[in-house]
Amino acid sequence: MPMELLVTLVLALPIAGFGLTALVGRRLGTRAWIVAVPAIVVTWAIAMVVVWTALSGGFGTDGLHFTLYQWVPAGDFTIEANFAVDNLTAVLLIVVTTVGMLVHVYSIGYMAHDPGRWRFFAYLNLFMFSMLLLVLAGNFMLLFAAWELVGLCSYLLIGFWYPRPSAAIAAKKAFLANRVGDVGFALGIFAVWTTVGTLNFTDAFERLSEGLAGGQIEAWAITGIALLLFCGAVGKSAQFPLHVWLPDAMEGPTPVSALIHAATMVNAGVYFVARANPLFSLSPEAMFVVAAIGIFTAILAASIALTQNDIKRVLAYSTLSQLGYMFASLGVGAYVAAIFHMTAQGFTKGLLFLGSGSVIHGVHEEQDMNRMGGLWRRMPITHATMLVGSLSMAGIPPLAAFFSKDEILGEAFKNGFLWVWLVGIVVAALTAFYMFRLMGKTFYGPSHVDPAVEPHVRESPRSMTVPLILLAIPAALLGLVLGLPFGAGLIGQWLEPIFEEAQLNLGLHHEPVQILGVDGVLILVSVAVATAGLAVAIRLFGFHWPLRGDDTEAQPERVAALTARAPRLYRASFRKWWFDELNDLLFVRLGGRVAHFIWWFDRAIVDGTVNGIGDVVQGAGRDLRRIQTGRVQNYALGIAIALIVMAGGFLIVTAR
Amino acid sequence: MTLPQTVPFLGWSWNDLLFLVLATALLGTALMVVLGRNIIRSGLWMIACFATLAGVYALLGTPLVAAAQVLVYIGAISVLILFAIMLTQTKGGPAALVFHHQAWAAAIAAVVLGTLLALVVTSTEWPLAGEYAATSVRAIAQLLFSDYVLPFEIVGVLLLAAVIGGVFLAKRDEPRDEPHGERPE
Amino acid sequence: MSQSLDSYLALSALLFAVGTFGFLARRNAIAMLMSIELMLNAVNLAIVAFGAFVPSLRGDASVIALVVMAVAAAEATVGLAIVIAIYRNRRTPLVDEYTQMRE
Amino acid sequence: MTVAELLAIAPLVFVIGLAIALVVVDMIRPHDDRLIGIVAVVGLVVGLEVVLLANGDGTGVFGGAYVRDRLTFFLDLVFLAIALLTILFAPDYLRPRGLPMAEFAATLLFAISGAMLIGGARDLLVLFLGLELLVLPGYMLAGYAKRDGLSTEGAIKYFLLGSFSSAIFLFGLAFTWGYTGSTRVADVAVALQGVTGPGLSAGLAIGLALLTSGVAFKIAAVPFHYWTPDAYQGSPTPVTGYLSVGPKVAAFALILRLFVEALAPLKADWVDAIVILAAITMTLGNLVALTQDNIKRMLAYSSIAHTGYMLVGLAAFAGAPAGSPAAQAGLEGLLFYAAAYTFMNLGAFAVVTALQGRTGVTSQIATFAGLGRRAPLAGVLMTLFLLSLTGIPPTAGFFAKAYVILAAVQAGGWVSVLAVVAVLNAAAAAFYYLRVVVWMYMREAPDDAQPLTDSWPMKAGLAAAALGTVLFGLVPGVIIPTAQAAAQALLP
Repeated sequence: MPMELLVTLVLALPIAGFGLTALVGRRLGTRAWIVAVPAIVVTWAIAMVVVWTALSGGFGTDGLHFTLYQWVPAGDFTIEANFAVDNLTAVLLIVVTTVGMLVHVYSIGYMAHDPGRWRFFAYLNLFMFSMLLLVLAGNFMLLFAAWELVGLCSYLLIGFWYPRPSAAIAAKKAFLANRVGDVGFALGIFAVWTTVGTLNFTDAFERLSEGLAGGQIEAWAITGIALLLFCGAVGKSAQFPLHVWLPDAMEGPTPVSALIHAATMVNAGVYFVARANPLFSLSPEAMFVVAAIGIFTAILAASIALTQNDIKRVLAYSTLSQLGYMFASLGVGAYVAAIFHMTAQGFTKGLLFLGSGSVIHGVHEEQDMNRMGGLWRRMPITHATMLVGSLSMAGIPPLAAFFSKDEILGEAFKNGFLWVWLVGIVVAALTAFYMFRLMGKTFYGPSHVDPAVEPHVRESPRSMTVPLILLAIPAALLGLVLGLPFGAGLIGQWLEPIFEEAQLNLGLHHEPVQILGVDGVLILVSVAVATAGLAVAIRLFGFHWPLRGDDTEAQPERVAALTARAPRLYRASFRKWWFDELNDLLFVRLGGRVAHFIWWFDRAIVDGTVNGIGDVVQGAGRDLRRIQTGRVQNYALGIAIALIVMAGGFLIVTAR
Repeated sequence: MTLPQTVPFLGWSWNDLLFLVLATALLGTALMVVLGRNIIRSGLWMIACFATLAGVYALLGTPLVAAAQVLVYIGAISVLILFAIMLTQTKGGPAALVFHHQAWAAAIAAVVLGTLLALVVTSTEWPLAGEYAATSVRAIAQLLFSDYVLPFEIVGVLLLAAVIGGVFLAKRDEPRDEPHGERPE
Repeated sequence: MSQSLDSYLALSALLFAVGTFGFLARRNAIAMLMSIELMLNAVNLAIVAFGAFVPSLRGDASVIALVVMAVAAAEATVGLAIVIAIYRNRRTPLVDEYTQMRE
Repeated sequence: MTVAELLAIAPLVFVIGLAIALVVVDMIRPHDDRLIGIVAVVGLVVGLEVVLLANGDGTGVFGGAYVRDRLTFFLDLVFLAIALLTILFAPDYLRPRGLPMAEFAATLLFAISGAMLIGGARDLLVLFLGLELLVLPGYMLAGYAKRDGLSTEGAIKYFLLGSFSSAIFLFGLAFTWGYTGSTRVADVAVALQGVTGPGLSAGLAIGLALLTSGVAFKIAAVPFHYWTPDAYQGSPTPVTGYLSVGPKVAAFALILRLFVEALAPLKADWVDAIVILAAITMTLGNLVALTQDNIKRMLAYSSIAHTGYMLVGLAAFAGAPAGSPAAQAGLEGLLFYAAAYTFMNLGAFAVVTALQGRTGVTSQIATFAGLGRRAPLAGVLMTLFLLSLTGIPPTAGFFAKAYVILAAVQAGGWVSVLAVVAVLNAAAAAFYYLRVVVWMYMREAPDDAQPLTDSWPMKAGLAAAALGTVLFGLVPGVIIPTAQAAAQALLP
C-alpha cells in the first residue's frame, strides 16, 4: 500500500499547492512561492523514491497498477481512476519532476518583480499536477482529462503577460491548434471504446491486437484509430501542420517556455505514442505517417531556425525539430531511442531555455540576438551551462543528446528507413550550425547590447544559476550514464521490456551493436556532420576557446572585406575562403532564400489556414445571427415554416 | 307544420345544412377577426366566432361544452380582451398598419398548413372512429370527479398562479425606494 | 356531413390555419393573442369532434375541452397582463416595434 | 383520494402550498423580503426531504395519471435544486431594483410545481397541464422587471411564441388522442404497438410533426429557438438563469414521458427528426454564440447548443435497438446531462447576477474585465462553470458530454455521425467560453468597476452550484446510479 500512497501523494501535493496558492497567494506578496515551490520539491523527492523502486524492478515487468476509486460507475461505461507506474512512466517522472522542480526554483528569482507572481505559481502547480496525471494515467479517459488540463495551463501561461496583445493572440492560437488535434484525439478514444469496450490501456491494447489477429477487427480500423489518436499527439507536440502555435507560445514567461514548451508538455504526444506502442505497431501505415510527419517537421523547423534572430524562437524551432526526430524515431520502431532522446532533450532544452531566460533577464528583457553579443564575460555561469547544452544539442560526444540522436539515426538506418536517416543527417548538421550561431551571436564577439543597459549587465541571482548548473549535469552526463555501452545501456534495459510486443509486431529483432562495423561508421558520419555544422557556425559567428583562452572572432566584416579584395589572391587560405564563401552562398544567400521561403510558407499558408478556420467559423456565426431580427412575426413565420417542413418530412418519411 | 326530412331541392339533411351554415359562419367570422382593420371590430367578430363555435358544439351533441364555450370564451376571455384593447388603443395611430409586411408570406404559409392539415385529417383512417353519438352531461360529471380529478385540481392551481402573477404585472406601482428589512452589507 | 368526423376535423384544420395566418400577419399584440385563441378553439373543436365519434373518448373529450378552455383563460390573463405592462413602457401595442433586442 | 395517492403527490402539494404560503406571508408582513427568502429556502429544503421520504414504488395513482417512480424522484430533486438555487441568487438582483421577492418566489414555485407535475405525469392531459403550469409563470417571470423595457419585450416575445407553440403542441396531442382513443401514457403506448413502420397513418405522422415542433420550441431547439436569445437577454438575470434550466429540463422530462414512454413504439419514425434537430441545434447555437458580446445572449445561444447535446442522448435512445444497452445509456446520459447542466449553468448565471448586484451594470462581456483580480473567488468559480460548460475534464460538463456521445457512438448508424458533430461542436464552443475567461484574467478592470454583491444566500448558492459541478465531475458515482434507476423506470 505505501507505494500507492506515494503515487497518490505525487498527484495530491501539486494540486494542494495550487489550491492554497490560488486562495491565499495574493496575500503572500513577494513570497508567493512559499507554498508552491516546497510542494514541488517534496513531490520530486517522493517521485524519486517511486522511480527508484520502479527502475530497480520493484514493480515487476508489468509495473504497478492500482485504482484510486471508481470514477464513473455506469454499467457498460465504467471508468476507474486507475494509475500505472512502469519503467516508461518512471523515466517520464524523472524528467517532469526534476525539470519541474528546477523551473519552480528558478522562477522564484525570475518572477520576483512581477506583480502577478501568485497567479504564476498557482498555474505552474496546476500544470505540474496535470502533467503528472498525464504521465500516471492508466486509461484513456484519465489521460484525456490530463491532456486537456495541460492544454489549459499552457493557454493560461502563454497569455500570462496579457497586456501584450501578442501574448493573448499566441495563447489563442495555441488553444486553437490544440483543439483541432484534440477533436481527433477524442474521436480516437471514442473509436477505441466502441471497438473494444474498454478504455484501460492494458486491456484495450490487448483486445485490439487480439481482435486484429482473430479477424474481428479490420486492419483499416486499427489504422484509423491510430491516426485519430495521433492527431492529438500532433497538436500537443506541435508537429506539422499544427506546429504553428509553439513558436508563438514563446510569448509566455521563459520558465514556462522551458518547462511546458520544451521539457514536458510538448513531449506528451511522444509519450502517448510510445505508451500506445502495441496499437501503433499493428499498423505499418500509421507508423509510416508518424515517421514521415516527424522527419518532415524536423527538417522544416531546423531550416527555419537558421535565420531567426529572437533567441527564444530559435530554441522553439529547435524544440520542434527535435520533437520531429522523436516522432521519426517512433515511426521507425526505435521506441527506446525516442524516449532516450526525449529525456536528453528534456534536460538539455530545459537548460537552454532557462539559460536564455537568464540572458534575457541580464540584458533587461531583450530577446533580439542582434542586440546581444560578448556576454560570456559578464555571465560566466550562464555561458558555461549554455555551452554544455549547445554542445549536447549539436550532438558532440560524449554529451547527452549525442547518444540519443545517434541511436535514432542508427536505428532508422538499420530498420531500413534510409530516407529518414538521410534527412536526419542533414538536420543534425543544421542543428549544430544554428545552435552555435545562437551561441556566437549571444555570447561572443563585440557587444551590441544597448549602451544604456550595458553597464548593468551581470550574472543572474543564485536561484536562477543553481538550477542551470543542476540541469547542466544531466545534459552533460546523462548519455554516458544511460547510453553506454552502445545498444545495451541502462535506458535500454529499463525500457526494452515495455516495447517488446511492438518490436515483435514490427518484426524487428535486436542485434548486438557492431561498434567496429556499421554502427561505428554511422556514429562517425553523424559526428562528422555535426562537427562540420558547428565549425562553420564558429567561423561565421565567433567563439571563445575556454582552454586556449583566445577568441575566434565573428566574421561578417572579415568575410565582406575578403570577398571585396579579389578572393583569388588568397588561395593560400583556400580552405577558409571556400568555407566562408560556400557558407555565405549556402546559408546566407541561398539558404537564406530557401529558409525565408519556408518561413513565408509556414506563416502565410499553414498558419493562415489554421487562423482561417477560426475566421470561417466566426463569419458563419456572424451571418447566422442575422436571422434573429428582433421581430416576433419573423420568428413566428420561421417556426411556421419549420413546422410545415417538419410535417412534410414526417409525411414523406412515414409514407415510404 | 312539420319540416320535410331533408332540405328541399338539395336533398341534404337539416343537420347537414346547419353544419354548412355554421361552418361557413365560423370560418367567415374567424376571417373577419384576422382581416379586420379595426381591432375593436375584430374583437366583436371574435365573440361572434365563439358563439358560432358553441353552435357547432351543440351540433356535436355536447351541450355542456357549448355552454362552457359561451360562459368562458364570451363571458370571460372576450371581455378581458376587449378591455385590454380599450386600454391600449393608440390614439391617432395609422389604422392602415394592421398587417406586417410579411403578410403575403404568412398567407401562403397558412394556406399550405391549412391544406396540408385538412387533407391529412380527411385522408386518415381513424381506427377507433365509430358512429356519431351525443355525450350525456352525467357521464362528464362522473369523469370529472373520478378519472380527471387530478387535472381538475391542477386547473385551479393554474388559474391561481395566473391571477397572482397577472395582478403583479398589470398593477401600476411605484418602485419601492427603501426595501424593508436590513440590507446585506 | 354533420355525421362525419372528417368534416369536423377539416373545419378544425381550416380554423387553425386562419388563426395561424392572423398570428403571423397581425402587428398588434392583442390581435395576435386573439389569433391564438382561434387556434385553441380549433383544437378544441377537433377534440370535441373526436369525442362525438370515438366511443372510448366520449366523455373524456368534453372534459378535456373544458380543461383547455380554462387553460386558455389563464393564458389570456397572463398575456393581457404582459401586454399592459409593455404598453406602459412603449406606448404602442404593435409588436414589431419591440425590437430593442435582436441578432 | 387514497393515502397512496396523497403520498405520491405530496411533494407537489408541498411546493404549491409553499407558494401559497409565501403569498400569505407577504400579506401579513408586507415587503419583508428577508423573511420571504428564509421561508422559501427552509421550505424548499423541507421539500427535498419530502421528496426523499415520498420516494414511491412506481405504481400509478389517479387511475394511472400520475406516478411516483425513480424518474419522478430524480426529476423532483433536480427541479427543487433549480428552485432553491434560483431563490438563493435572486435577492441580490431584485432588492436593488425594488422588485418584490414574494411574487417572484411564489410564481417561481408555481412554475416548479408544473415541472414536477410533468416529471410524474403519465397522462397526456396532465402533461399538457403541467406544461402550461410551467410556462405561464415563466412568461410572467420573464417580464418580472415590469418597468424595464427589455424585460417586458422579452416577456411578450416569449409569451406570444410560447402560446403559439402550445397551440401547435395541443393540436398534436388531439391527433394522438383521436388515433389511440386514450389519454393515458400506458394505453397510448399499447395502442401504438404494431402501427409503426412504412405506411404509418398520415394523421399520426402529422400528429408527431406537431408534437415534435411543440416540444422543440420548449427545449429551444433550432429552428424553433428564436424566442430564446431575446427572452434570456431581457429577463432579470436570476430569471434568465432559471429559464435556461427549469423549462428546458422540464421540457426534456416531457419528452421522456411523451416520446420515450407513450410514443416509443413509433421511435423509428421520429428518430430522424431528432437527429437533424440535434445536429443543427448544436451547430447553430455554438456558431452564433461565438459572435455575441452580451453575456446573457451568449449564454442563451450556449444553452441552445446544450439542448443539442441533450438531444444526442435522446437520439441515441431512439436510434439504438429497443432494449439495447445503448438505448438505456442514451437516456442515462440525457438525465446526467440535465443534472450537470443545471448546476453549471445556474452557477454561471449566478456570477452574472452577482456582477449586476448594483443597478446600472450591463450584461456586456466587458463587465467581466479584470474580475479575476477584482473578485478572485468569483473569477475562479466563473472559470469553473465555464470550463464545465465547455466540457473540460474533470468537471461535470465533461462527463455529461462524454456520456451522451458514447451512447450515440454505441447506437450506431446515423446517430454515430451525431457523435462527430458533437465533438466538433465541443471544440468550437471552447472559444466563446474562454473569451469570458480572457476578459476576467487578461484584461484590466475599468476604474469605475462596481464591486460584486456577496450576500450570504448568494455565497451559499454559489457554493452549492460549484460543489455540484465539481462533484459530478470528480465523483460522478454520486448521481449516476440515481440516473440509471430513473432511466430504467422508463424502459419496459
